Amino acid sequence: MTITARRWLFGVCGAALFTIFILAVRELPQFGHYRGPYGDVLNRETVYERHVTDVVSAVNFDWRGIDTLGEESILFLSVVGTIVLLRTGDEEVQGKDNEDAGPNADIPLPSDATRVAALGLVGPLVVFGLYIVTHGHLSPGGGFQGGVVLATAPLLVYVAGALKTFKRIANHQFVEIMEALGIGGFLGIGFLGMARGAYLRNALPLGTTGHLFSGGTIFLLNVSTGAAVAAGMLSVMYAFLEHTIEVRLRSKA
Amino acid sequence: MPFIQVTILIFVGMTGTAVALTRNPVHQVIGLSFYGIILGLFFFILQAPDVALSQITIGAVVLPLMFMLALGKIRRQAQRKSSTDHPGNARGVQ
Amino acid sequence: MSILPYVVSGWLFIIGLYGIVTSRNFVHLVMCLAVLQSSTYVLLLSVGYRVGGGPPVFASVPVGTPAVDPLVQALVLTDIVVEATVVALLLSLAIRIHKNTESVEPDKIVELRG
Amino acid sequence: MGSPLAPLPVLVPLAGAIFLALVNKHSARWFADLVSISAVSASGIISLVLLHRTASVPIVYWFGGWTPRGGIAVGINFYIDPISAGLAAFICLLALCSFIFSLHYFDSVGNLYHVLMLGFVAGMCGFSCSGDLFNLFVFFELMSISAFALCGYKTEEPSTQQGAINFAVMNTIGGFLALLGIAMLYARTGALNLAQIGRALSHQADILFVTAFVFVICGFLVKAAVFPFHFWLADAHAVAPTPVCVLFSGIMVQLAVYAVARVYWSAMEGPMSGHQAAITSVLAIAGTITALLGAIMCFAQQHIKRMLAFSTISHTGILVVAFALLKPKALAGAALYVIGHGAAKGALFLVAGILLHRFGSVDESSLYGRGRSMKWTGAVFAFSGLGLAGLIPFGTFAGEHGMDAAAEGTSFWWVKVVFIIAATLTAAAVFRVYARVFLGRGVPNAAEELAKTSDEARETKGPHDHVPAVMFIPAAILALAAISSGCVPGSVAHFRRSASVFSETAAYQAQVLDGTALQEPMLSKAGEQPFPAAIRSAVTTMLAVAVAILALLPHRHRKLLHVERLSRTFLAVRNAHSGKIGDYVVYFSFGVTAIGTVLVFLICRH
Repeated sequence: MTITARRWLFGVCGAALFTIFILAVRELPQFGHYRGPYGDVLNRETVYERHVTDVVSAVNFDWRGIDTLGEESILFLSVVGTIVLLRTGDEEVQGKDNEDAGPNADIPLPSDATRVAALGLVGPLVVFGLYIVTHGHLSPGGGFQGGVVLATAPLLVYVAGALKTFKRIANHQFVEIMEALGIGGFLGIGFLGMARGAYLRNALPLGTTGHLFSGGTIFLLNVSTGAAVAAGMLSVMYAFLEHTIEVRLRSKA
Repeated sequence: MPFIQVTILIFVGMTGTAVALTRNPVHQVIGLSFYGIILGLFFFILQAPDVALSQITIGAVVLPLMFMLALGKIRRQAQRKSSTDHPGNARGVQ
Repeated sequence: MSILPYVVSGWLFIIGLYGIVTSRNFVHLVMCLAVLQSSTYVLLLSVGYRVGGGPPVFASVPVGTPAVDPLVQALVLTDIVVEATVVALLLSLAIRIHKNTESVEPDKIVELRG
Repeated sequence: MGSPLAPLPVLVPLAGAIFLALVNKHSARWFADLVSISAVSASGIISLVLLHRTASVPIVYWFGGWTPRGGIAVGINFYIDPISAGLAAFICLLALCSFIFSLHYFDSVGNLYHVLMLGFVAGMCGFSCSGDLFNLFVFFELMSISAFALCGYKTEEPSTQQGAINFAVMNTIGGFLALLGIAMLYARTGALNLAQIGRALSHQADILFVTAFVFVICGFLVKAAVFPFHFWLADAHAVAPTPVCVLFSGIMVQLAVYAVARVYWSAMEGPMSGHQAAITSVLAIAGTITALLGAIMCFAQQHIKRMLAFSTISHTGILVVAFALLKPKALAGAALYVIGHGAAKGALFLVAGILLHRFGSVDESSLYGRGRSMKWTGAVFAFSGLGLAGLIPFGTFAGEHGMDAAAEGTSFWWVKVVFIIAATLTAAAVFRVYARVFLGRGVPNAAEELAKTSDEARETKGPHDHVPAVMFIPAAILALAAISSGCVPGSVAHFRRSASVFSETAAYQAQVLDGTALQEPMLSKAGEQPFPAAIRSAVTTMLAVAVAILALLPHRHRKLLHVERLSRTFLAVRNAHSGKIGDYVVYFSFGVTAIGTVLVFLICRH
């Protein structure tokens, strides 16, 4: 099919599909009139049952914890998949790429101001990320959001031009182990619950509502998710950057 | 519906359309980042701070970054080809 | 007006599809897929919204205060992570394609047909 | 009613995957093989135990111990009945065979192949057990993600990435379409649990419900490769590593049909009960087109893996027709058919993998006569071809018989003709390949075919002068499984019982939400007449052989090619499989729109 034919055919189908969609959503409850009951039950029960104040975290890590385990596994497998797909073939390792130092050598190094600003932000970003991860059960945020923030901190090192340091951080075995331990921790904490009758059931004291160490397993699951997400995102980024870094390091040398 | 919700919704629709219709991937990445922020704002207005936070970190920072890295990588591959085998044959990125 | 969010969601889906249909660059295609996916966020969060409801966080307000649906928010969180992972995989495929064929144009690559 | 074993078929492979990733750099290859094989074996054994335990009452397992409160499900449940436990066990069997087959495959990338495969198995097991709509979506994405990466595994060939990207884009779009439908159902019912959705839906089907239904089933049918969503499948199967194809073709595609059936019987049955004719006609027609188109395209292929892929499309079309009949009897037949077909197709793919290992090609013409020395391998290939033809006593025979019997007496009696055509053509293609490659019959390569011949990159290292036992044995096991699934005494009755449990909507909802045990379903003891069916299966097989011989005759063969060339419609159909993702998405939107419009019109016009 030519692009024009596609445009026409899609124009007709898309318009019809959109019409059906509009006709259908007219029957939905009007915007702003959520009717429940699922969410309302959870809003009512969560603080009482689980001693945590952020219901969204409770949904993610307790009520519907298996969803999150599935999602963690998706992230984990996609990291593995990205590494598999971007792996360098044999012929590249053997120096065929040395020739391409030419076009890449002219990439300018960041200015001093950028370097100072970027490196100066690393510390606060790590602290901020850790805060978001550990307070996920109390206030908005949690393992995902904090994990992503943590993963961006090493990238600032890259932006600052400290390629070797970045490589040392991102390519470290520590990242891989943290990834596997993060998701493995989630899986393992779930097994703790089996002793009490069901997978992912809370097996720890609930603590006082509003305290940092409260909510039983939710806190631990949150932290392990944070570790898995941070390491996973960093690995993906590194998989995209690896080749470039090698080339730039070589051209600098 | 309050005015601000309507405005930002229409804005969401318009930016989304613009991202999908932009042909140049580099411009598109910038649009996507902007779109991520607008979506984050919309989620914030819908009383979803958790989602807004992750939308802004992932949708407005990580995703555009991944696209930039991929585009850069493709561009370098194209340069390499053109500089080593067939000069002027880089048709990777328009 | 009260179905506007739903309409926007449907529109994002259609326009994302349109972008994919007419795409001439795999990276562009993946970005359109990201737009298409955002339609699900908009729809999910909209159906869980409640006028006058606060965020589903009961740190400073007592339980029983009207709040929006926490469930759709959890679903969207999952959805966002799924998006990031799918994008990462598709981009690595696109990079590979370019490496092997020197092109990122979906219609230029005709290895499989018939 | 809960059983602590219930989540293990998912968790064990997942734990294996994580463990292997953790020790990746430090472990030898044999260790990864050992861990993978024991993980899928353990998961398979647990599934079999579950299958045994569910024989009387299905298992409902609530994660986190959150049982429903006043009819409102607050957590997520696994619902394990004989069909889902059986599917999980079958997934593990296929995965086991494919792990054994790949024992000396892929030396390059550490053990990441094993990690992806184990994750894939975990995703599929979860998909077959879940009782929650959003959780289904999560497991759908889990198996999709690992499948995309596995599909693009052979990174050095351009076609691989194209196949993988088509697969990934189409399935991702399908997944999000389903998610839109899920959001609509959630807005309507305030529930995500299938049983609770089923209860909350009013008994009237309005346009919102029908649209949500269409979105959800179309999303899943993309994975099931139903016309016009089927294009990605042939591309993906042609390029994926052969052991992965066993899982793709043998079970992943069929699982999507299973999910449609599960969602229908547990949640949609109430509102749809007055409109069954509409669903039956729409899906039966889509399935029929899929079955016929797949069969014709299958027969026209030279690339053996692509041929088997189109054959899978055809057989999945048959399964969709069986679902469309909306009868427990057809469902029982379909379940048996999934096992019989999956095992036979797995064996066929493994033989294709052996050919690739020996000769570095899976092209029918270039392999002409080269398989003469491999008598036993050829025998497995032909034997599995008999399974595709549905010869008695293969599992496919009993399955097809059940589906026929369900269609008997309805206005869809003609589907048996579709079944016969599809079985004949797909089996004939296999016999033709057998005769040319393993017997060296027919004409050697025609000149114009040679031009297309290209050698594939081998997937294996080491000597290629013999067939290793680890490659032959799994193929033989699967071929035997294909035949024995149909001859175990009492298996048909067992499948019929399971299918009637599966389709008891009210009992499902009561068991999940109220915890009340299921009543023993009533089985009508209809007198079965297998003899005409047996004769028919023999006739189908002979027809297939005849078509294959016809295709081998020299002048006929050329004439057939000539006919192909003349027939513009066929060429147009063939060219529609263009490998371009833009085209595929247009067909996809056309399909969703068509199914949606017709169903909305048929159901909501009153």
